Amino acid sequence: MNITILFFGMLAEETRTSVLELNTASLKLRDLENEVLNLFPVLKKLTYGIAVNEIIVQSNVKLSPGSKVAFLPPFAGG
Amino acid sequence: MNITILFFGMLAEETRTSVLELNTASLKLRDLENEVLNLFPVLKKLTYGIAVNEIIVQSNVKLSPGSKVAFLPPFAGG
Amino acid sequence: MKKSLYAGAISPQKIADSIAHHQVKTNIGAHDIFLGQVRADEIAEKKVVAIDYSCYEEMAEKVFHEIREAAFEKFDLTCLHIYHSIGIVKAGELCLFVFTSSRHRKMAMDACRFIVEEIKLKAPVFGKEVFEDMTHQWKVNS
Amino acid sequence: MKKSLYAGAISPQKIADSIAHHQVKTNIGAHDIFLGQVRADEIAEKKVVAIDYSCYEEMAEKVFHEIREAAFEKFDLTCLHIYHSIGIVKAGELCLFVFTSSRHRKMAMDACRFIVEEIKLKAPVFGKEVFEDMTHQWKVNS
Repeated sequence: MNITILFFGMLAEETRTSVLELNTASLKLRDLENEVLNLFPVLKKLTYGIAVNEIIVQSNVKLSPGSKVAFLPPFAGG
Repeated sequence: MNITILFFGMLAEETRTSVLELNTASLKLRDLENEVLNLFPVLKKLTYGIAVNEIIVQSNVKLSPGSKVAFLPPFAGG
Repeated sequence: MKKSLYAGAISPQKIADSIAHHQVKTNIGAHDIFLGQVRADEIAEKKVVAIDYSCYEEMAEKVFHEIREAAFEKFDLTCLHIYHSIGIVKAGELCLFVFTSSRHRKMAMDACRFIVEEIKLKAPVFGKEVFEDMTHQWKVNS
Repeated sequence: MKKSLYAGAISPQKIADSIAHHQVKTNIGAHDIFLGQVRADEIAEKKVVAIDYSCYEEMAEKVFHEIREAAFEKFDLTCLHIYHSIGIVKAGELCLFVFTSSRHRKMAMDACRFIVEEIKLKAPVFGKEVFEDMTHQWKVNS
Protein backbone atom coordinates (compact mmCIF):
# COMPACT_ATOMS: atom_id res chain seq x y z
CA MET A 1 0.00 0.00 0.00
CA ASN A 2 1.00 3.66 -0.36
CA ILE A 3 2.10 5.51 2.75
CA THR A 4 3.23 9.15 2.88
CA ILE A 5 6.39 9.66 4.94
CA LEU A 6 7.13 13.16 6.23
CA PHE A 7 10.33 14.53 7.77
CA PHE A 8 10.66 17.85 9.58
CA GLY A 9 13.36 20.17 10.88
CA MET A 10 16.65 18.49 11.62
CA LEU A 11 15.34 15.17 10.25
CA ALA A 12 14.49 16.72 6.88
CA GLU A 13 17.92 18.32 6.83
CA GLU A 14 19.72 15.07 7.61
CA THR A 15 17.68 12.86 5.25
CA ARG A 16 17.61 15.63 2.59
CA THR A 17 13.96 14.68 2.17
CA SER A 18 10.75 16.18 3.45
CA VAL A 19 8.07 14.09 1.71
CA LEU A 20 8.27 10.57 0.39
CA GLU A 21 5.58 8.35 -1.08
CA LEU A 22 6.44 4.81 -0.08
CA ASN A 23 4.86 1.72 -1.59
CA THR A 24 5.29 -0.67 1.29
CA ALA A 25 4.39 -4.18 2.42
CA SER A 26 4.55 -3.09 6.08
CA LEU A 27 1.18 -3.33 7.78
CA LYS A 28 2.27 -2.04 11.17
CA LEU A 29 4.14 1.06 12.27
CA ARG A 30 7.29 -0.64 13.65
CA ASP A 31 7.85 -2.54 10.37
CA LEU A 32 7.46 0.67 8.40
CA GLU A 33 9.79 2.47 10.82
CA ASN A 34 12.46 -0.19 10.24
CA GLU A 35 12.03 0.13 6.51
CA VAL A 36 12.51 3.92 6.78
CA LEU A 37 15.57 3.48 9.04
CA ASN A 38 17.09 1.21 6.40
CA LEU A 39 16.44 3.77 3.69
CA PHE A 40 17.85 6.61 5.86
CA PRO A 41 20.37 5.10 8.30
CA VAL A 42 21.23 8.62 9.51
CA LEU A 43 17.92 8.55 11.44
CA LYS A 44 19.31 5.87 13.76
CA LYS A 45 21.42 8.38 15.64
CA LEU A 46 18.75 11.07 15.82
CA THR A 47 15.96 11.65 18.32
CA TYR A 48 12.46 11.59 16.88
CA GLY A 49 8.83 10.95 17.63
CA ILE A 50 6.23 9.65 15.19
CA ALA A 51 2.80 10.99 14.32
CA VAL A 52 0.36 8.89 12.29
CA ASN A 53 -2.29 11.02 10.60
CA GLU A 54 -1.26 14.02 12.74
CA ILE A 55 -1.54 12.22 16.08
CA ILE A 56 1.50 11.27 18.15
CA VAL A 57 1.65 7.50 18.59
CA GLN A 58 3.82 5.43 20.90
CA SER A 59 2.39 1.99 20.15
CA ASN A 60 2.75 -0.25 17.12
CA VAL A 61 -0.45 0.85 15.36
CA LYS A 62 -1.81 -0.68 12.17
CA LEU A 63 -1.37 1.38 9.02
CA SER A 64 -3.92 1.93 6.26
CA PRO A 65 -3.46 2.89 2.61
CA GLY A 66 -2.83 6.63 2.49
CA SER A 67 -1.68 6.90 6.13
CA LYS A 68 0.61 9.86 6.76
CA VAL A 69 3.56 8.90 8.94
CA ALA A 70 5.54 11.91 10.18
CA PHE A 71 8.98 11.73 11.78
CA LEU A 72 9.27 14.65 14.20
CA PRO A 73 12.44 15.99 15.81
CA PRO A 74 12.32 17.48 19.34
CA PHE A 75 9.83 20.36 19.58
CA ALA A 76 11.11 23.90 19.96
CA GLY A 77 7.95 25.98 19.94
CA GLY A 78 7.00 28.65 22.40
CA MET B 1 1.60 68.76 69.35
CA ASN B 2 0.48 69.11 65.75
CA ILE B 3 -0.58 65.98 63.87
CA THR B 4 -1.80 65.84 60.27
CA ILE B 5 -4.90 63.69 59.82
CA LEU B 6 -5.69 62.41 56.32
CA PHE B 7 -8.90 60.78 55.04
CA PHE B 8 -9.26 58.99 51.71
CA GLY B 9 -11.97 57.63 49.46
CA MET B 10 -15.19 56.75 51.24
CA LEU B 11 -13.84 58.13 54.53
CA ALA B 12 -13.13 61.55 53.00
CA GLU B 13 -16.61 61.49 51.51
CA GLU B 14 -18.29 60.61 54.81
CA THR B 15 -16.27 63.03 56.96
CA ARG B 16 -16.36 65.72 54.22
CA THR B 17 -12.71 66.26 55.06
CA SER B 18 -9.50 65.10 53.46
CA VAL B 19 -6.81 66.91 55.48
CA LEU B 20 -6.97 68.19 59.03
CA GLU B 21 -4.24 69.72 61.18
CA LEU B 22 -4.97 68.66 64.73
CA ASN B 23 -3.35 70.19 67.80
CA THR B 24 -3.61 67.27 70.18
CA ALA B 25 -2.56 66.14 73.65
CA SER B 26 -2.62 62.49 72.50
CA LEU B 27 0.82 60.91 72.62
CA LYS B 28 -0.20 57.50 71.33
CA LEU B 29 -2.14 56.35 68.28
CA ARG B 30 -5.19 54.84 70.05
CA ASP B 31 -5.78 58.08 72.00
CA LEU B 32 -5.59 60.09 68.81
CA GLU B 33 -7.87 57.62 67.05
CA ASN B 34 -10.49 58.06 69.80
CA GLU B 35 -10.18 61.82 69.50
CA VAL B 36 -10.78 61.57 65.75
CA LEU B 37 -13.74 59.22 66.25
CA ASN B 38 -15.29 61.77 68.59
CA LEU B 39 -14.79 64.51 66.03
CA PHE B 40 -16.23 62.33 63.22
CA PRO B 41 -18.63 59.80 64.79
CA VAL B 42 -19.55 58.60 61.27
CA LEU B 43 -16.17 56.78 61.21
CA LYS B 44 -17.39 54.39 63.90
CA LYS B 45 -19.52 52.46 61.42
CA LEU B 46 -16.92 52.40 58.67
CA THR B 47 -14.07 49.99 57.97
CA TYR B 48 -10.63 51.56 57.94
CA GLY B 49 -6.93 50.93 58.46
CA ILE B 50 -4.40 53.47 59.71
CA ALA B 51 -1.02 54.46 58.27
CA VAL B 52 1.39 56.55 60.32
CA ASN B 53 3.90 58.36 58.13
CA GLU B 54 2.87 56.22 55.15
CA ILE B 55 3.32 52.89 56.89
CA ILE B 56 0.39 50.68 57.91
CA VAL B 57 0.37 50.21 61.69
CA GLN B 58 -1.67 47.80 63.80
CA SER B 59 -0.14 48.55 67.20
CA ASN B 60 -0.53 51.54 69.48
CA VAL B 61 2.57 53.42 68.32
CA LYS B 62 3.86 56.65 69.83
CA LEU B 63 3.26 59.79 67.82
CA SER B 64 5.68 62.66 67.23
CA PRO B 65 5.07 66.29 66.33
CA GLY B 66 4.32 66.43 62.61
CA SER B 67 3.29 62.76 62.33
CA LYS B 68 0.94 62.08 59.44
CA VAL B 69 -1.91 59.79 60.45
CA ALA B 70 -3.94 58.50 57.49
CA PHE B 71 -7.32 56.79 57.76
CA LEU B 72 -7.60 54.38 54.82
CA PRO B 73 -10.77 52.67 53.56
CA PRO B 74 -10.57 49.17 52.02
CA PHE B 75 -8.18 49.04 49.08
CA ALA B 76 -9.54 48.64 45.57
CA GLY B 77 -6.43 48.78 43.40
CA GLY B 78 -5.46 46.36 40.67
CA MET C 1 12.06 56.82 42.16
CA LYS C 2 10.17 55.47 39.15
CA LYS C 3 6.49 56.47 39.22
CA SER C 4 3.72 53.88 38.92
CA LEU C 5 0.66 56.10 39.19
CA TYR C 6 -0.68 57.02 35.79
CA ALA C 7 -3.28 59.68 34.97
CA GLY C 8 -6.37 58.12 33.36
CA ALA C 9 -6.79 54.91 31.40
CA ILE C 10 -3.77 53.01 30.07
CA SER C 11 -3.91 52.84 26.27
CA PRO C 12 -3.11 49.74 24.20
CA GLN C 13 -0.59 51.96 22.40
CA LYS C 14 1.32 52.57 25.63
CA ILE C 15 1.57 48.80 26.06
CA ALA C 16 2.81 48.36 22.48
CA ASP C 17 5.44 51.08 23.01
CA SER C 18 6.57 49.43 26.21
CA ILE C 19 6.91 46.03 24.48
CA ALA C 20 8.79 47.62 21.55
CA HIS C 21 11.30 49.21 23.96
CA HIS C 22 12.30 45.74 25.14
CA GLN C 23 13.25 44.42 21.72
CA VAL C 24 16.82 45.72 22.10
CA LYS C 25 17.23 43.61 25.25
CA THR C 26 18.18 40.35 23.57
CA ASN C 27 18.78 38.49 26.83
CA ILE C 28 15.01 38.47 27.41
CA GLY C 29 13.23 35.25 26.43
CA ALA C 30 9.83 35.76 28.04
CA HIS C 31 7.49 38.59 28.95
CA ASP C 32 4.36 38.36 31.04
CA ILE C 33 1.82 41.17 30.98
CA PHE C 34 -1.14 41.47 33.29
CA LEU C 35 -3.86 43.99 32.46
CA GLY C 36 -6.73 45.00 34.69
CA GLN C 37 -9.82 46.15 32.79
CA VAL C 38 -12.82 47.95 34.28
CA ARG C 39 -15.94 45.78 34.11
CA ALA C 40 -19.43 47.11 33.47
CA ASP C 41 -20.79 45.19 36.46
CA GLU C 42 -24.46 45.41 37.27
CA ILE C 43 -25.08 46.19 40.92
CA ALA C 44 -28.71 46.36 42.07
CA GLU C 45 -29.80 46.85 38.44
CA LYS C 46 -27.43 49.75 37.88
CA LYS C 47 -24.53 49.46 35.48
CA VAL C 48 -20.99 50.59 36.29
CA VAL C 49 -19.85 53.01 33.56
CA ALA C 50 -16.47 53.94 35.08
CA ILE C 51 -14.27 53.69 38.13
CA ASP C 52 -12.83 56.90 39.52
CA TYR C 53 -9.55 55.88 41.18
CA SER C 54 -7.95 57.94 43.91
CA CYS C 55 -5.06 57.11 46.23
CA TYR C 56 -2.77 58.14 49.03
CA GLU C 57 -0.16 59.23 46.55
CA GLU C 58 3.08 59.33 48.56
CA MET C 59 2.29 56.05 50.26
CA ALA C 60 1.12 54.39 47.03
CA GLU C 61 4.34 55.24 45.15
CA LYS C 62 6.33 53.95 48.13
CA VAL C 63 4.33 50.70 48.15
CA PHE C 64 4.77 50.21 44.38
CA HIS C 65 8.49 50.83 44.83
CA GLU C 66 8.70 48.23 47.62
CA ILE C 67 6.76 45.68 45.56
CA ARG C 68 9.16 46.26 42.67
CA GLU C 69 12.21 45.81 44.94
CA ALA C 70 10.74 42.65 46.48
CA ALA C 71 10.03 41.20 43.01
CA PHE C 72 13.61 41.84 41.84
CA GLU C 73 14.84 40.19 45.04
CA LYS C 74 12.62 37.10 44.72
CA PHE C 75 12.72 36.54 40.95
CA ASP C 76 15.43 36.62 38.31
CA LEU C 77 14.00 39.50 36.27
CA THR C 78 15.50 41.59 33.50
CA CYS C 79 12.82 44.30 33.57
CA LEU C 80 9.72 45.18 35.49
CA HIS C 81 7.12 47.90 35.02
CA ILE C 82 4.00 48.71 37.02
CA TYR C 83 1.40 51.30 36.05
CA HIS C 84 -1.85 51.95 37.92
CA SER C 85 -4.43 54.45 36.73
CA ILE C 86 -5.60 57.32 38.88
CA GLY C 87 -8.72 59.26 37.89
CA ILE C 88 -11.58 58.16 35.67
CA VAL C 89 -11.26 54.83 33.81
CA LYS C 90 -14.31 53.90 31.77
CA ALA C 91 -15.72 50.35 31.54
CA GLY C 92 -13.65 48.44 28.99
CA GLU C 93 -10.57 50.58 29.57
CA LEU C 94 -7.38 49.43 31.29
CA CYS C 95 -6.51 50.47 34.85
CA LEU C 96 -3.51 48.25 35.65
CA PHE C 97 -0.48 47.26 33.57
CA VAL C 98 2.13 44.94 35.09
CA PHE C 99 4.97 43.93 32.76
CA THR C 100 7.68 41.44 33.75
CA SER C 101 10.57 40.22 31.59
CA SER C 102 13.08 37.46 32.17
CA ARG C 103 15.32 34.98 30.38
CA HIS C 104 12.84 32.20 31.10
CA ARG C 105 9.08 31.98 31.21
CA LYS C 106 8.67 30.67 34.74
CA MET C 107 10.34 33.68 36.38
CA ALA C 108 8.36 36.18 34.30
CA MET C 109 5.04 34.45 35.08
CA ASP C 110 5.71 33.87 38.80
CA ALA C 111 6.83 37.46 39.26
CA CYS C 112 3.82 38.90 37.44
CA ARG C 113 1.40 36.98 39.62
CA PHE C 114 3.26 37.95 42.81
CA ILE C 115 3.16 41.62 41.85
CA VAL C 116 -0.55 41.65 41.00
CA GLU C 117 -1.43 40.00 44.33
CA GLU C 118 0.81 42.41 46.25
CA ILE C 119 -0.79 45.43 44.55
CA LYS C 120 -4.31 44.21 45.42
CA LEU C 121 -3.26 43.69 49.03
CA LYS C 122 -0.99 46.63 49.76
CA ALA C 123 -1.51 49.58 47.43
CA PRO C 124 -3.61 52.35 49.04
CA VAL C 125 -5.75 52.88 45.95
CA PHE C 126 -9.48 53.55 46.24
CA GLY C 127 -12.11 53.10 43.57
CA LYS C 128 -15.43 54.83 43.19
CA GLU C 129 -17.73 52.81 40.92
CA VAL C 130 -19.76 55.33 38.98
CA PHE C 131 -23.17 54.28 37.63
CA GLU C 132 -25.06 55.46 34.55
CA ASP C 133 -27.18 57.83 36.67
CA MET C 134 -23.97 59.33 38.16
CA THR C 135 -24.61 57.83 41.59
CA HIS C 136 -21.73 55.77 42.93
CA GLN C 137 -20.55 53.14 45.37
CA TRP C 138 -17.09 52.39 46.73
CA LYS C 139 -15.34 49.32 45.36
CA VAL C 140 -13.72 46.83 47.73
CA ASN C 141 -11.19 44.22 46.56
CA SER C 142 -12.32 40.64 47.03
CA MET D 1 -10.86 26.70 12.61
CA LYS D 2 -8.99 29.75 13.88
CA LYS D 3 -5.36 29.80 12.75
CA SER D 4 -2.51 30.16 15.24
CA LEU D 5 0.48 30.01 12.91
CA TYR D 6 1.68 33.45 11.97
CA ALA D 7 4.17 34.38 9.24
CA GLY D 8 7.25 36.07 10.72
CA ALA D 9 7.72 38.02 13.93
CA ILE D 10 4.71 39.25 15.92
CA SER D 11 4.74 43.04 16.12
CA PRO D 12 3.98 45.07 19.28
CA GLN D 13 1.33 46.80 17.14
CA LYS D 14 -0.48 43.50 16.57
CA ILE D 15 -0.60 43.05 20.34
CA ALA D 16 -1.94 46.58 20.86
CA ASP D 17 -4.64 45.98 18.22
CA SER D 18 -5.60 42.74 19.89
CA ILE D 19 -5.89 44.44 23.30
CA ALA D 20 -7.92 47.31 21.79
CA HIS D 21 -10.40 44.82 20.27
CA HIS D 22 -11.25 43.59 23.75
CA GLN D 23 -12.28 46.96 25.13
CA VAL D 24 -15.86 46.46 23.93
CA LYS D 25 -16.11 43.30 26.04
CA THR D 26 -17.01 44.92 29.33
CA ASN D 27 -17.45 41.64 31.20
CA ILE D 28 -13.65 41.17 31.09
CA GLY D 29 -11.80 42.20 34.24
CA ALA D 30 -8.38 40.71 33.61
CA HIS D 31 -6.09 39.90 30.71
CA ASP D 32 -2.89 37.91 30.83
CA ILE D 33 -0.46 38.06 27.93
CA PHE D 34 2.58 35.85 27.52
CA LEU D 35 5.17 36.79 24.92
CA GLY D 36 8.09 34.65 23.80
CA GLN D 37 11.06 36.68 22.56
CA VAL D 38 14.05 35.28 20.65
CA ARG D 39 17.24 35.55 22.73
CA ALA D 40 20.66 36.31 21.28
CA ASP D 41 22.18 33.35 23.13
CA GLU D 42 25.89 32.65 22.76
CA ILE D 43 26.59 29.03 21.97
CA ALA D 44 30.25 27.98 21.65
CA GLU D 45 31.18 31.65 21.15
CA LYS D 46 28.70 32.16 18.33
CA LYS D 47 25.75 34.46 18.74
CA VAL D 48 22.19 33.57 17.72
CA VAL D 49 20.88 36.26 15.35
CA ALA D 50 17.54 34.65 14.53
CA ILE D 51 15.43 31.54 14.83
CA ASP D 52 13.94 30.11 11.66
CA TYR D 53 10.75 28.35 12.77
CA SER D 54 9.15 25.59 10.75
CA CYS D 55 6.37 23.18 11.66
CA TYR D 56 4.13 20.31 10.68
CA GLU D 57 1.41 22.73 9.72
CA GLU D 58 -1.77 20.62 9.69
CA MET D 59 -0.82 18.91 12.93
CA ALA D 60 0.30 22.16 14.57
CA GLU D 61 -2.99 23.93 13.84
CA LYS D 62 -4.83 20.89 15.16
CA VAL D 63 -2.73 20.90 18.36
CA PHE D 64 -3.26 24.65 18.89
CA HIS D 65 -6.98 24.08 18.40
CA GLU D 66 -7.01 21.26 20.97
CA ILE D 67 -5.05 23.37 23.47
CA ARG D 68 -7.57 26.18 23.00
CA GLU D 69 -10.51 23.80 23.53
CA ALA D 70 -8.88 22.30 26.63
CA ALA D 71 -8.25 25.76 28.08
CA PHE D 72 -11.89 26.82 27.57
CA GLU D 73 -12.94 23.57 29.24
CA LYS D 74 -10.63 23.95 32.25
CA PHE D 75 -10.85 27.70 32.84
CA ASP D 76 -13.64 30.25 32.87
CA LEU D 77 -12.38 32.36 29.95
CA THR D 78 -14.05 35.08 27.94
CA CYS D 79 -11.46 35.14 25.15
CA LEU D 80 -8.31 33.33 24.15
CA HIS D 81 -5.82 33.90 21.36
CA ILE D 82 -2.68 32.00 20.43
CA TYR D 83 -0.20 33.08 17.76
CA HIS D 84 3.09 31.33 17.00
CA SER D 85 5.54 32.62 14.43
CA ILE D 86 6.67 30.53 11.48
CA GLY D 87 9.71 31.62 9.46
CA ILE D 88 12.52 33.95 10.48
CA VAL D 89 12.25 35.76 13.82
CA LYS D 90 15.26 37.89 14.68
CA ALA D 91 16.78 38.14 18.17
CA GLY D 92 14.69 40.60 20.19
CA GLU D 93 11.57 39.94 18.13
CA LEU D 94 8.48 38.11 19.38
CA CYS D 95 7.69 34.53 18.34
CA LEU D 96 4.79 33.61 20.64
CA PHE D 97 1.73 35.58 21.76
CA VAL D 98 -0.75 33.97 24.14
CA PHE D 99 -3.63 36.19 25.26
CA THR D 100 -6.23 35.10 27.83
CA SER D 101 -9.13 37.16 29.16
CA SER D 102 -11.54 36.47 32.00
CA ARG D 103 -13.74 38.17 34.56
CA HIS D 104 -11.16 37.53 37.24
CA ARG D 105 -7.37 37.53 37.35
CA LYS D 106 -6.80 33.99 38.61
CA MET D 107 -8.53 32.34 35.64
CA ALA D 108 -6.69 34.49 33.10
CA MET D 109 -3.31 33.82 34.70
CA ASP D 110 -3.82 30.08 35.30
CA ALA D 111 -5.05 29.59 31.73
CA CYS D 112 -2.16 31.54 30.22
CA ARG D 113 0.39 29.41 32.05
CA PHE D 114 -1.39 26.18 31.10
CA ILE D 115 -1.44 27.14 27.43
CA VAL D 116 2.24 28.13 27.30
CA GLU D 117 3.27 24.81 28.88
CA GLU D 118 1.01 22.85 26.54
CA ILE D 119 2.45 24.61 23.48
CA LYS D 120 6.03 23.87 24.57
CA LEU D 121 5.12 20.23 25.10
CA LYS D 122 2.77 19.43 22.24
CA ALA D 123 3.12 21.80 19.28
CA PRO D 124 5.16 20.29 16.43
CA VAL D 125 7.20 23.43 15.86
CA PHE D 126 10.90 23.26 15.07
CA GLY D 127 13.47 26.01 15.46
CA LYS D 128 16.73 26.51 13.60
CA GLU D 129 19.00 28.84 15.59
CA VAL D 130 20.89 30.86 13.00
CA PHE D 131 24.30 32.30 13.97
CA GLU D 132 26.07 35.44 12.74
CA ASP D 133 28.17 33.42 10.27
CA MET D 134 24.95 31.85 8.88
CA THR D 135 25.75 28.43 10.33
CA HIS D 136 22.95 26.97 12.47
CA GLN D 137 21.94 24.48 15.11
CA TRP D 138 18.55 23.01 15.94
CA LYS D 139 16.89 24.29 19.08
CA VAL D 140 15.42 21.86 21.61
CA ASN D 141 12.95 22.92 24.32
CA SER D 142 14.27 22.49 27.83
